[in-house]
Amino acid sequence: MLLLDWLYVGVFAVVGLGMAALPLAIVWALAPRAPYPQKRLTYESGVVPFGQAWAQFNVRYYLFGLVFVIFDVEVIYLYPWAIVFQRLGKFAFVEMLIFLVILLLGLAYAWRKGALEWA
Amino acid sequence: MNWGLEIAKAVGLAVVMFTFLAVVGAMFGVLLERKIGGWIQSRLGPKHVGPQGLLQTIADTVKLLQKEHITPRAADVAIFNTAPLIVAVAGLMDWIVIPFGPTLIVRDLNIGVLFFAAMASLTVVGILAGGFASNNKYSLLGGLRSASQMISYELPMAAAFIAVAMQAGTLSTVGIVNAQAQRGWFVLWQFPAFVIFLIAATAEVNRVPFDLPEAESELVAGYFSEYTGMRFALFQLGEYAEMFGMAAMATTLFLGGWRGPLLPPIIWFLLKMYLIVFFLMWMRWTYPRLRLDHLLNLSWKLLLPAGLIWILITGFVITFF
Amino acid sequence: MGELAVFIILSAITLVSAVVVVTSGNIVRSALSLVPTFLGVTGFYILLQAEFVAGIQVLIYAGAITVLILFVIMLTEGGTGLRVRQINEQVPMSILASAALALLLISVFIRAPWPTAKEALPQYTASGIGEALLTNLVLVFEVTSLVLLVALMGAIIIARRER
Amino acid sequence: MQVGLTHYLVLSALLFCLGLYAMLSRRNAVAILMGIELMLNAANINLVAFNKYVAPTALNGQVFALVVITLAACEAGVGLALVMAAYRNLETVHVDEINIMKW
Repeated sequence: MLLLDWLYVGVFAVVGLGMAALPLAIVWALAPRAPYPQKRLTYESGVVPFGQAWAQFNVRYYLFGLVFVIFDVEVIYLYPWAIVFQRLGKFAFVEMLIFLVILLLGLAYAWRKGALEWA
Repeated sequence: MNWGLEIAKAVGLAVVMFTFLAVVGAMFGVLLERKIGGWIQSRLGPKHVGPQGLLQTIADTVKLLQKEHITPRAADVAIFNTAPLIVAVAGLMDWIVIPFGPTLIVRDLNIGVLFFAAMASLTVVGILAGGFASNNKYSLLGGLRSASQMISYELPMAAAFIAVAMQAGTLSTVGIVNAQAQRGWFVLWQFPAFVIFLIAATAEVNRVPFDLPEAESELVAGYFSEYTGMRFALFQLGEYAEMFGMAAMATTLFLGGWRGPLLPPIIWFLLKMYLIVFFLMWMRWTYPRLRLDHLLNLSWKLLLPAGLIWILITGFVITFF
Repeated sequence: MGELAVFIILSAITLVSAVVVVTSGNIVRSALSLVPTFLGVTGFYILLQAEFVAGIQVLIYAGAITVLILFVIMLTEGGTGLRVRQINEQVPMSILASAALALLLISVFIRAPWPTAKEALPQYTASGIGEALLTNLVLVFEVTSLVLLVALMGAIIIARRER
Repeated sequence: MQVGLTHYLVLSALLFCLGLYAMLSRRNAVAILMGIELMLNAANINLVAFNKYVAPTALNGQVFALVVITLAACEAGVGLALVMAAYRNLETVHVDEINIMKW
């Protein structure tokens, strides 16, 4: 049964890629191809592009990515707990309470240390 | 277990599902958006092509099919072409777990809701790839900003999923809808989770008031400023498929899926889904656009703590009552 | 018969994209080809009846860690460092070392008589993992949250400029 | 021919060695981190394979794999923080140029 479920997922992925690529193939076949240098310049609201494409170095993107990874990983333990905690009784809830309090501490730390500030 | 028959059935179902999504989701969705937008601003939406402008999006698609593909100079061609594919396929794969009726579901995965969240997180990779491959400063920055917005709103969405899974006791979407049959719709029991999910879903799909990365007043056109013709349409297809997917998931998780007194299940499901799609489109014309740091603060400092605390409250109520 | 075919397809996807990750000159291309590697490994988890681990693998690896790696690549090199040489001068030595390790491992794995159990794994393991985590593996559960907290604090201290 | 335990072990050995090759031969610190991720994935495949074929009574192998994924995420986070700090102070990400410890 499990293999059958995910067979559908695999087939959906392959057919999805095929059907998404189909219009691209049609365009590749039908559309005109007349590239001349000016047309292929990158669009910078009309101004002639200068310098390379390089984001000015700023660590805030990384900090948001980091806090996201840590809390996304915390979600791993919330999903199985959410399914079984009704059957397990009170101690499961207390265990998760400790788990969540520790992680809210992490969020408070990130908040106070300015990791969540965008400026 | 005849694998050949199963594969043939799967391919047939996939083709049917994707054409339904491409036609109803993207084409009709775009037209619906322009019509509703027009109606809200007391003007008429597209009217000239076909009766009441119904064929407008089909005309757009035919036009897109023969527009030229312009690849920017020194762009990474391989990634430049696969990025829209990733976004489109991730948007379309959400629909495997969405139940239109008691048996009208592609496959009722045992980890349905988790699969939906995983597919939503794959879109971020496609957006970053598209942003970087266009070799354009603005699309690179637009890709980074849009990706940081989407990952920030994935966590409150996951918190809403967990709160619903706690009350339903299962991750599979059909199980959640059946759980709502006995206990009443989760929009009543889990109203904060419903509000968090709607806000997070609007931000996940980059719709106003959260569409800052690709707004006109901002960085040119965000991560797809270098995409022309059909590749741009693929990005739009992925976004509209995901918007309808979010609306369908909100119906499944909170509004009792296909359950309803008289009408057949699928009519109820589509009715509720279009209600939420109308709400998402209505929000587009009524709310001003949030600045990026307000938008991120809203997610990290309000939605996520509220979601976690709501999980604790639900857990407390369920274990002790 | 079908399972072997799926196994071969999945291992082809995983190993080919892993080779691209390892040998590609363009750092962004090698970061993006991490995604098919992780999705191939997800396929193996499904074959091994670990559905929940497969879902988590897609959510965390293909969705969060790859995004973080792409963020860092774009913030540290962006468009400048791409033409720079990516491999150092230890290439022949490292090919030799990793090929020798591979041969050694494979020869051991093929010859060793692995004890295979008779019982079968339950089809859906998500609730089983939940019970295992919350009943007899509670210490693992709580210590992991401490590890997450410490990792978060450490990474923030390292990455942020001291104002 | 059923897919047995040896198939998975051979596959994860190959994936492990690819990760090892990346760690040994790449100059860019981020590429080395990617090699580490490949090696961790290879270990995960072994854990889940042993759980199915050798000890299917308890799900310890899969829980172990989840913990490995968690630690891999923490390791990637902290490792990339080091890369960012190195880039900020030394303006380079290539490990062979980071040699100020050498006198």
